[in-house]
Amino acid sequence: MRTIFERGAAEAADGIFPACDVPAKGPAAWLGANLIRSKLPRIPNTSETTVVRHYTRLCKLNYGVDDGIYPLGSCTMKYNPKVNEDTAALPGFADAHPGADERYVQGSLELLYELTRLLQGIAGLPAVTLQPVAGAHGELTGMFLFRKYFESRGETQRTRILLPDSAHGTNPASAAVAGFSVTEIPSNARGTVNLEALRAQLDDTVAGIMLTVPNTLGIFEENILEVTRAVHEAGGLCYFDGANLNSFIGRARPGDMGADVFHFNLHKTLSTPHGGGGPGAGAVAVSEPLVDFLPVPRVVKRRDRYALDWDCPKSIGSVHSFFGNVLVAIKAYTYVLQLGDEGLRAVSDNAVLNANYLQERLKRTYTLPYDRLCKHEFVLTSEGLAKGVTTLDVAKRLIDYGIHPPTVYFPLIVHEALMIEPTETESRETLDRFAEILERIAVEAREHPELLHEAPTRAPVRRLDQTVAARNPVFTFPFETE
Amino acid sequence: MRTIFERGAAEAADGIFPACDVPAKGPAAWLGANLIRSKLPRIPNTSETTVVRHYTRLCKLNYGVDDGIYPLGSCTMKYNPKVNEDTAALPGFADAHPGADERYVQGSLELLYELTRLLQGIAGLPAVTLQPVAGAHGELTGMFLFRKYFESRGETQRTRILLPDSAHGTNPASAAVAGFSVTEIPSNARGTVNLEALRAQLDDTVAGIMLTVPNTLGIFEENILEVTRAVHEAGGLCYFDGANLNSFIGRARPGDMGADVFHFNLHKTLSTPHGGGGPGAGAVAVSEPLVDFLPVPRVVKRRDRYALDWDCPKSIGSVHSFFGNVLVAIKAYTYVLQLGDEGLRAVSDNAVLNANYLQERLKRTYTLPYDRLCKHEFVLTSEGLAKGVTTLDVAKRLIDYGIHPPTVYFPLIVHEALMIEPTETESRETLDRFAEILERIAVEAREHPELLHEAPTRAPVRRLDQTVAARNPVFTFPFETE
Amino acid sequence: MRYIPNADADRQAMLREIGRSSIDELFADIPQPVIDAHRPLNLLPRSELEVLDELTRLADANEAPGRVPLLGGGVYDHYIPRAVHHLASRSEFYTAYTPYQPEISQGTLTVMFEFQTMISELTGMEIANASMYDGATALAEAVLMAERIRKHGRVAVAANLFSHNRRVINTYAWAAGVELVDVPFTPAGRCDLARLPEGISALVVQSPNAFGVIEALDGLKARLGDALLIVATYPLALGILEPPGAFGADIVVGEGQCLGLPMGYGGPLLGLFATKKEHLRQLPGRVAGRTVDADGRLGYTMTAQTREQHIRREKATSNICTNSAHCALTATVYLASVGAGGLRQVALLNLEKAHYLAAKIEKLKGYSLAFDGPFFNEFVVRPSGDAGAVRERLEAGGFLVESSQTMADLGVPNALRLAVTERRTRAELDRVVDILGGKR
Amino acid sequence: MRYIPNADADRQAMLREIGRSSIDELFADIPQPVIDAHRPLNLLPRSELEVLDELTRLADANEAPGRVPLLGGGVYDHYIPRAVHHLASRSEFYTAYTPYQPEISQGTLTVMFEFQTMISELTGMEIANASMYDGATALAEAVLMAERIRKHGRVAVAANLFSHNRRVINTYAWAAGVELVDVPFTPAGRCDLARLPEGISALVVQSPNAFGVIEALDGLKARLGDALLIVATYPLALGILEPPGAFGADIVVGEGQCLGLPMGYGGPLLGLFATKKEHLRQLPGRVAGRTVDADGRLGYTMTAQTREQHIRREKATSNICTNSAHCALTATVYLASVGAGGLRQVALLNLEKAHYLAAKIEKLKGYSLAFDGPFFNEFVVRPSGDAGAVRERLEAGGFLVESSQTMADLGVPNALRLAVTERRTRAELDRVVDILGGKR
Ligand SMILES: Cc1ncc(COP(=O)(O)O)c(C=O)c1O
Ligand SMILES: Cc1ncc(COP(=O)(O)O)c(C=O)c1O
Repeated sequence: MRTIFERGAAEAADGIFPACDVPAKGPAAWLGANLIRSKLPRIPNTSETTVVRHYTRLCKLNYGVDDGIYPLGSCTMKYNPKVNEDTAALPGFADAHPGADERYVQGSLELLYELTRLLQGIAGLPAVTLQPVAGAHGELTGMFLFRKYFESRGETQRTRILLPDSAHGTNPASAAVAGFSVTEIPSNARGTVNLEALRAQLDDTVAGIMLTVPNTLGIFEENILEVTRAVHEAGGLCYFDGANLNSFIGRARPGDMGADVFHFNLHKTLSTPHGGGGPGAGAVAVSEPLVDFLPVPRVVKRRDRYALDWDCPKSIGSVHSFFGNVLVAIKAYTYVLQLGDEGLRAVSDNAVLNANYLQERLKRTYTLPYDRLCKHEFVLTSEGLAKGVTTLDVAKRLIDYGIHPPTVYFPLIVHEALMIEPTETESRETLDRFAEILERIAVEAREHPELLHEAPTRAPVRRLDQTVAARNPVFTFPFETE
Repeated sequence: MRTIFERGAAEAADGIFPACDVPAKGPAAWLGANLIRSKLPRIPNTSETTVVRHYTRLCKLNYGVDDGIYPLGSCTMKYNPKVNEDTAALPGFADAHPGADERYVQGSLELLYELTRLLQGIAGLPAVTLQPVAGAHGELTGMFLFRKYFESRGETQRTRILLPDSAHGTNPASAAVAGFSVTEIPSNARGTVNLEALRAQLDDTVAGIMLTVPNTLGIFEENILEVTRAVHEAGGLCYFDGANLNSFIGRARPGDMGADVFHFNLHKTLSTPHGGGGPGAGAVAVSEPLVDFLPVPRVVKRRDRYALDWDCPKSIGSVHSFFGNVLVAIKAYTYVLQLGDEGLRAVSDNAVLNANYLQERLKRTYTLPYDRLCKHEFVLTSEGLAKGVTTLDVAKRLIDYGIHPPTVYFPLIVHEALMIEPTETESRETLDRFAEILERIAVEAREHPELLHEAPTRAPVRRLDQTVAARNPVFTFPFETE
Repeated sequence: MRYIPNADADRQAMLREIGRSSIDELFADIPQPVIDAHRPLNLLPRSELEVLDELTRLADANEAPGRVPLLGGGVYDHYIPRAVHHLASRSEFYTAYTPYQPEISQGTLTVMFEFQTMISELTGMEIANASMYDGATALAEAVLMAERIRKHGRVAVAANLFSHNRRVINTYAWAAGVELVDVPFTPAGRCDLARLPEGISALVVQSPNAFGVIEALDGLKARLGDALLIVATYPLALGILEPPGAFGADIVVGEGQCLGLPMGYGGPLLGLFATKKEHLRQLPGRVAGRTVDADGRLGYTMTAQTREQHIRREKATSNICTNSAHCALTATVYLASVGAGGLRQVALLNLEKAHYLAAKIEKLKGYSLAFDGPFFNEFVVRPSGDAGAVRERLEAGGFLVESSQTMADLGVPNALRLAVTERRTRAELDRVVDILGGKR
Repeated sequence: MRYIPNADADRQAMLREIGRSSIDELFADIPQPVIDAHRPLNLLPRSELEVLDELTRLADANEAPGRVPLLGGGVYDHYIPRAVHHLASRSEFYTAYTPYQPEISQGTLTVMFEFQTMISELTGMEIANASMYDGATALAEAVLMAERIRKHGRVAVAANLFSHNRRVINTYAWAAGVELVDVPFTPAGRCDLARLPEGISALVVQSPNAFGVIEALDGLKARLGDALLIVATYPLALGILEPPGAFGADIVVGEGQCLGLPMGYGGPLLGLFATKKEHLRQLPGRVAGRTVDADGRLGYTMTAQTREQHIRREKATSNICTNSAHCALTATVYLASVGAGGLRQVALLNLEKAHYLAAKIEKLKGYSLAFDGPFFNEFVVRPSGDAGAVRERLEAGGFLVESSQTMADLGVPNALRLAVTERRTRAELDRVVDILGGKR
């Protein structure tokens, strides 16, 4: 893959910015010579033709949701409606400066306020902050809230966070960044929280638990009410990782399950695009006892005007420069307004139907370690498929069929995991085709395993060597001359 | 290539349009049953996911200027600046209705007026109409103007149009549609108009001549002043096909060469995109004697206001529903404003330099029938390259190298023609690579002609059978059931 | 100039390579007097930022888009689903040219084939071409085509066509020496079929016509003898209306702007052209056909090119080359997005809302409808007072209304044509009624 | 719902296939009391047309974009070349996720690699990651990283950071138990290097700082002992300013909004994070590295993942997962579009225009600059009268100016910070001067 540094470094590239219309003195006159850059950054000057062709070519080496099913478990790669992109790009929103006086940004504030209210309704919780900009950022905000809550109660000895062993890696990491230590709770044979093991840990050093509902196996925690009750009774708080909200939105609310903090991934459940890894938005909803600790500022309505409330003395402070990823919030709002109650419920209906339909079919070919009703996703294993064939092989072979592989090797409690989340935006026809290909690959695994080992052969590159990347790290372009 | 008719015909597709907010009576109540459609058109109802994926996939089967050099002779496939797309899409322009009162569309009118003035300056002619929407439409408008002019002078016997044998097919066709007959003038050995042959035809049945300057061999008509003088002296008019303006813009003007009518292809010279075959814009400039005959309405300035002048009693009438392809005109205006005089001249400088550079190199490998200074393009022949190898083979083999072929089999006066127009927006590096590949193909033609005969093998489809298409015409999707 | 990649050093090297000492030398073949006569525009180059600012100023100087249009007459304020714009603006579509090399143009060609199919389905015809410039030139080409087929030298034209349609066919027919004969309209606003002339190559009607009235096509074809029936139509209306093809029309043309194109102050537009298979050889413009590749796989290519000017030169069916390909692509994506169901829905919305407004206006004192024929989404209002003053009042209220001159040109004095699309809300329509009724 | 392709018939067939009789059955594992407690939002579904209208209403309710901003403080009104938007909005880029499968993500990965290179070049550092959420969280992560490396429990922070930067590091440091020690500023507006505390893991400075003043970084690193030097910077200014890396900075962070992102009412933003190779193991966030494929061809992949939470869980260098990938892509395309030459040009325009305005204001009676240190494109004005009233006057004149509270919060009462970018014209700046001078 040729980089931009290998293209027309000496091309004519002027014409974007105007000539200076004020008398210019030059930088040295204003700043003195020693603040001035002695060496230009090695960023090539390229014509617009070259730039456009370069990035047009690069994008075609990618696979996105617009190219086909993207069944990455835990990531909810649903279709991203085009109207979202357009509402967020309206100049009224896109060109608003965060330092503008409230009276000049009433539209943005109204939208943030109304979205907050809708998210409260979806979560069944009394307050929401839009400041966190990703799921993990929401988790971290939640952990800050836990800390502040216990600080306010003088219970600073509560330093432990309990975590099911199926949890996503960001959960323990977020707890740790917020200064907590982590205790793992093993899953039981049904793939859910081992209640005994949980109870055994519950003492007054426990700040709380972080749960993913449904969990990363795609299984609903049937004992959710028992779990949250037990934690609450032990004086702890319950954090719900909302990555999997797509499976019950419009049907059930975390607030009714005992959640104290719940984070939304707007870039999953509410259809905003993933952008190749971001930006997202990780709104956080909280229960009554935590409301006062939410990040500052909060968006409020005062009579007919919308405003920013900076006067939150108990707040944890800020977790973002301004008010979160506002343009992402606009996309989510656009989506929710279109769906309405009916549409929200249709989302979870179809997400769960699609997953169960695929699970039912694929478990005939692949092993399904936890064979039960799933929610929006399910986890297969490639173990036992054929000797010497790994999940990585299966994934790479899918690429040869023009399909994006599922999440692999996660959750950690399933060996050789294939974590499949179709989402509601895939048609039955697409699901059938996907299943058919996975079935064909299972046959190939036995009859022509080399096809899997060698895969991909039809992608822009063959299988990439991770070891070379790690052993001989090259993170920046190696310019030839100084 | 699967069509949309083979995708999810029964998908849920609602949600674009609102429910009816007025009391609805139903169509039969308003219209009576016999005006109502008895059978729905077979246009499938598809989800947005399906539609987006379908057309995203289809577009990737295309090759555009953004993908690489597109050296289609006579078509000036230059890079299309992105800012053009954005100015034309400004809601102020895009959402203006052509029936709005002039006072509500002053911006569009000002732009059309100012573009008209710039085009007059480029052409060196006193008036311009923006009504024609393509080159051939400009030709037709020009032929209408010829007819009206002679009608106004009572010279209705002037029914013949003279045309060099190198002319583009639209020239004779336009003359014919406007009711003229066509007389071909052979080219001389230098590839230009045979002056003797021309003079022999000049009598009072001649309405005029249509010339392409430089001509379709990419050769400037050195005797242009003699040619136009001779025609004028015989009482005829001179039409200039401006498809090749890119080769002299900013350096010379058709008005100074004796043109009476000159058409611009805004979608060539002035960088507006070709859109897969349109829309274009074919502004027409005219000499003083023809001004009064221009299409109605004309855009005029009256004191500080811009207006449409409908009072043109001598006009040929209208050639378009409204005022031409206004949004295309906006793109061209955006381009010209950026270039200025300096940029316009740089366009022809570099277009001609690029063409001569390539010609010089490629004539060592391919035969150059007219070996002389070229302008923006030149014509090679594949004759003599290798036995049994045609220009079509060379073209298809270029596709295997990821490059769009040149224009082939035109102009008709060169056998097995390869008509190459690089344009100024290609870099020397790109030209070198293009030449190198053509050279490699010449070697292959001798050593492995099957590679050419079999080509393309790396395109989305193999070579398509034109005979099957013609013999067994299928122009609409063959639906299976009624 | 960042649109010209070569730097000075490149240019010098290239000149050396071709043995020239300056760029000027490359222009030695242009006669010196021509070079000497050249005058610059006195236009300084401007940066992208400045030009965007200037164009934004001009766009802002258009007040029309801030107002509520009741304008129609061939171009309408329809809603364009956002996905249409996203897909049509994929650069692989818009930076390609005519698919002369089908193997790397299957995107464009497949869409052309889909478009032809959809237009055939919509109009009820057997074949459609890949587009014409606009509805008016499509109509003019239809007249010329009918004349080529029947050669009577005369074509009858309903007097209730949009003025712009009539202007354009006037020009084309004049040059081609075809006589056009007017057919007047009835009090219902419909073409008066009792007054058809004899010895014509074709009859041209428009439905819905310039008054918004839907023509009575039933049985018309049978009354025409050997003359062809040419119908200009409004494709969005065909979401609910019986298509001209069902009534035996020979050529159906139309303005496709309503299928996903912005109004754009009237251009680019999209000319639709559909006919019967028997007339294929006379069809103007491009068509894509299905074929197979060397491996026998289905694919698409331009075909029937023996009609076109590249091969037949002055004998071609038309001189059209560049057409409205990208507009056709947009229309295809629009139709695929809304589907037959959505098209029906939007057509119904237009119908119901227009009739809601018309019924309310009819009940107002001092207003009547000029015609009582069935209409789709536009209709003509005749005030008892001065139409110009009524228009002024509506414009003062933030609406856009056509000048009464438009109707006067068609012989209907002191009348205003109002168009109502799915974008108009009940509140807006009620405001129209209030203004007309003299409230506020 | 057209975002859900399956029709009722499909759903029924699928239910049969899995042996369920209703969708409800699929939710049997959710406890009944939870289901019973559910309440709808009372939100009716709305069509795309209606929602677009509603969002347009909200966007129009924002008056800010119609005004001329003199606002800065980390987010600026810079010009975005139009090609940047076109390329960044290619759906292959924005509808993809994190490149977990590198073989079909070479687009995203090559861009990440280019981004890392460009940020390293700009900041003068050896390595950069693939982005953080925003400049403020990048800075907070820098503090945590320095503390992980040096473990002194204390970090010194210049008192002239943007308030939002300070607010965010306060939160992170509080939770991590890191003590933050203020370093005051001099009358020049610069961090007072004479008053550095001892025993710190790092010193955090921002340059240009909250007053727009460029810090004196020369020789600073040498005075810090084992403490790391963390610099928060303004990447666009580095088009002309000597980069922090040249002064030995250990970690350089910054807000990348200036590199082609809209202001967007403050988000999404782009956190930049660059450091020395020796600190790679402590670097938070993702990085792309170069490697080869099975055929030995160059390619890119995410690497050094042993630092990340997927593998190290609670021992990871950070919890960040989703970052600002698409903003980083936009910045990469921006930088490729303008090139080093264009970046220098735009930085110079900012510098010259800001100094033009500052010099004019300084000459006005009743106004002075609050600081005399060198500045880039923003500066602090101290009126002799009431700053609030001055702001009101500017806003009445169509400008947007920050509240004087912003400066007051930093200990500079009755002062206004003004930012000037390449988008401000001389005419606009002259109008500012006129308004301040009391003309009109
Ligand atoms: C279960 C779960 N939790 C948390 C996260 C982290 O969310 P984000 O990537 O938005 O920070 C993810 C995303 O991958 C996830 O799947
Ligand atoms: C020399 C010449 N004349 C006329 C035309 C016709 O122009 P258009 O396709 O815009 O109608 C062309 C375009 O192909 C051409 O190359």
